[in-house]
Amino acid sequence: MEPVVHLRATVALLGRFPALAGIDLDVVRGEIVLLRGPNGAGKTTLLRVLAGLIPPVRGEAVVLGHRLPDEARAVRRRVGLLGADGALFEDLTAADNVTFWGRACRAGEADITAALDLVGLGGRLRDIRVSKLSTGQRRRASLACLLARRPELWLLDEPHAGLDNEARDLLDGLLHQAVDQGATVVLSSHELDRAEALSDRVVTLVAGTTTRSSVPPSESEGSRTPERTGVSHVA
Amino acid sequence: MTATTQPGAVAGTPQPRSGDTAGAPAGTGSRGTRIVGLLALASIALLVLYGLVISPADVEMDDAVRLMYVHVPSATYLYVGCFVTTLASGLWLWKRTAGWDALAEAGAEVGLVFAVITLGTGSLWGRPTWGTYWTWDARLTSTAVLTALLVGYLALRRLDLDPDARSARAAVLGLLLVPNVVIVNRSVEWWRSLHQDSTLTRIDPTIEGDMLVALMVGFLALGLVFSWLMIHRFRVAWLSQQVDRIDLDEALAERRAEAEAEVAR
Amino acid sequence: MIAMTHVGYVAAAWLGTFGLIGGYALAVVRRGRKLSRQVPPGERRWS
Amino acid sequence: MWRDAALVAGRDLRVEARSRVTLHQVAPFALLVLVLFAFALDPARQVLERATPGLYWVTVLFSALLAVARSAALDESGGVRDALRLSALEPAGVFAGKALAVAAELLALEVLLGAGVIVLYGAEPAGVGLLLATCLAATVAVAATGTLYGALVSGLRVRETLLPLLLLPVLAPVLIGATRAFEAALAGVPADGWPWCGLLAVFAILYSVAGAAAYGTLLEGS
Repeated sequence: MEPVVHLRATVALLGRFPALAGIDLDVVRGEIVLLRGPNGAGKTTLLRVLAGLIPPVRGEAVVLGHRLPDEARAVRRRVGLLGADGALFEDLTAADNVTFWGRACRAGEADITAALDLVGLGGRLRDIRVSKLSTGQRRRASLACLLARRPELWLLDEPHAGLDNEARDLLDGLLHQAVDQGATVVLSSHELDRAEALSDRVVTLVAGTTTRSSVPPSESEGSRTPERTGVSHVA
Repeated sequence: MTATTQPGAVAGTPQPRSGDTAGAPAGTGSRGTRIVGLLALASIALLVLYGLVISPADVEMDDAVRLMYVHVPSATYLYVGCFVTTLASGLWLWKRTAGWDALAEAGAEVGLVFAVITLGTGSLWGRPTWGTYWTWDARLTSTAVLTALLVGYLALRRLDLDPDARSARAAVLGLLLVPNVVIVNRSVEWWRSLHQDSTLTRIDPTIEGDMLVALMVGFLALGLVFSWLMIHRFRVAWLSQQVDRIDLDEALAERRAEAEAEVAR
Repeated sequence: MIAMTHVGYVAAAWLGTFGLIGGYALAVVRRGRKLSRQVPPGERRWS
Repeated sequence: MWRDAALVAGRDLRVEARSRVTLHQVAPFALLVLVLFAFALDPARQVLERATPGLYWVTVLFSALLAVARSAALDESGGVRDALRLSALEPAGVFAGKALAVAAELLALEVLLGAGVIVLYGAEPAGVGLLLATCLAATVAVAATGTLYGALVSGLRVRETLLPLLLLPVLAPVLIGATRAFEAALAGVPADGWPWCGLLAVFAILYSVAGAAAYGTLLEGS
């Protein structure tokens, strides 16, 4: 099965700083991969490279069959990025925000209202200004913007941060639903226990490089059986 | 514009290829620049001779006319500098090769030097001739606005840290430089012609004989100086790009070493 | 030549002009030398 | 492209409607500047009257700086820039939308300032056709230039001071053209004013085209 993500010795810069100094990563369709590592290891940068927002300067990078950085525009159409700082406009209501970004991504009106309901913002929260929402509710709004896009590759940067338990279950449910519909997920998180329970595989990032770790890749490559705790590296 | 006898149109090729690249000497000098440098010095000497000694004083404004031999050529090379920057920015946007970005930076900075000279000599010329340092005449005013544009452009270049984002933004600003200059000149020219026609041209002495020769030498001398400065400034810009790239390799090696150390721990 | 009128302005303009050019040329060359020391000889010229 | 422009313009104007920054802050600022000019030039009638066009357009220019800075701040944050690049919006559409929103706000301001100048400086409007055409051309010119230069400085640390430094010299011809056109209109010889209006139109077209073309490149820069 042709991997959704195929990175070999990928290097990417943040300004002049080589945030990614050499990444090897393969992700297969339908997988949920967790990026683990200390702050500043380059998790956020890696997600933005996968989204086609940061051009890799060395090494190989192919996402959803598109070669980066040349076909970045094509990649951007098919991914959804939930960044640490959401793309929400404080003065507008949750509904305004999701509608704007939904239409900006050519989503249908039905998808937009469905997304709002799915994240629990359909009711009275719909018309409250984002500035008055809690962080948890804001992330739901950002999540709704992502849902409306129907992305094939979900890129989530610290999705669990600031969510109450109810919202976390909601997120996990949505992830599994998307994966069943053929989507693939790459997320970074600090809540390791919860995230690991959710993900099929964990890739550790240290100082911008993926580390060589114990579990042989072949075992996890083929079978789709989600391995709950195994820490493995993909060759 | 009088035909300048300046060697090698710098605008066309980013840099006259001179000397071998392997084992190039330290600094930005080379056989080519030494020749241009010597020619420049010789022509400056000739300019001093003609401008200050041989050419007669003007019937109307006496010796103040000698300022023109420096003021008019420097104004011309200011525009050449802006033209180089806009051309290089356009080519960078099209071809995205780093050489054009370096040339755009060189054009703007050398252009700014000539802008300051033009303003300085212009106002010094105004004082004896019309009694004030700053006559709102068309050429001087548009040079002042153009100087502000160049200062803004160079400020943008110095500020932005991320190399490729900086080149993209500087290229867009650089591309707009000449259109801005044309519009500013047109509007200022119109504006001033409402009140009195441009003071500079009206009393431009009908120059001929030694005066004309002095002006021509002025063009030659400042042309050589312009080319010399452009070549050196271009190489400095190129070197700073290389230094950035090398810093990147070192930072990359450090980053990997840091990773190894952490894994080993 | 000696009885030059406005000699103050002419001198100021010419000295100013070539002083500025000389100063700027020096700065460029010095910066060029400093930078080229950090670059291996092979890559010193545009190519 | 125009669909994207309408979407972005709608968003910008809705943000303005909700936050009312222009209404509650930029408009009073503009009127205040008019009053300050009156203090500075002591209301001896003929000084203010003669300088009315110049003072009017200088005030419009300063207010435009605030409106442009506000509009640029909307798309300033990393998250929004990423979302714009991930969306299917055409950069040219985003530029047109933002410029139209700024232009709308500026036109409203110009009407308000027009009233202000008539009341405070006792100017009698004449040659209204020329006045309106000049306002329109100058507003489009300022909005397009402002939106483009706003994108040029976005993400930089000192953008608040860099924007005026970059923008005001470029807008000098707009100030000259608009003021001369207004002078001709008020002096009852609109024929002299139309060439200046033409210059403003050329300026507006140049920067609208340049902005639409360059906005994508500027959005890409991280």
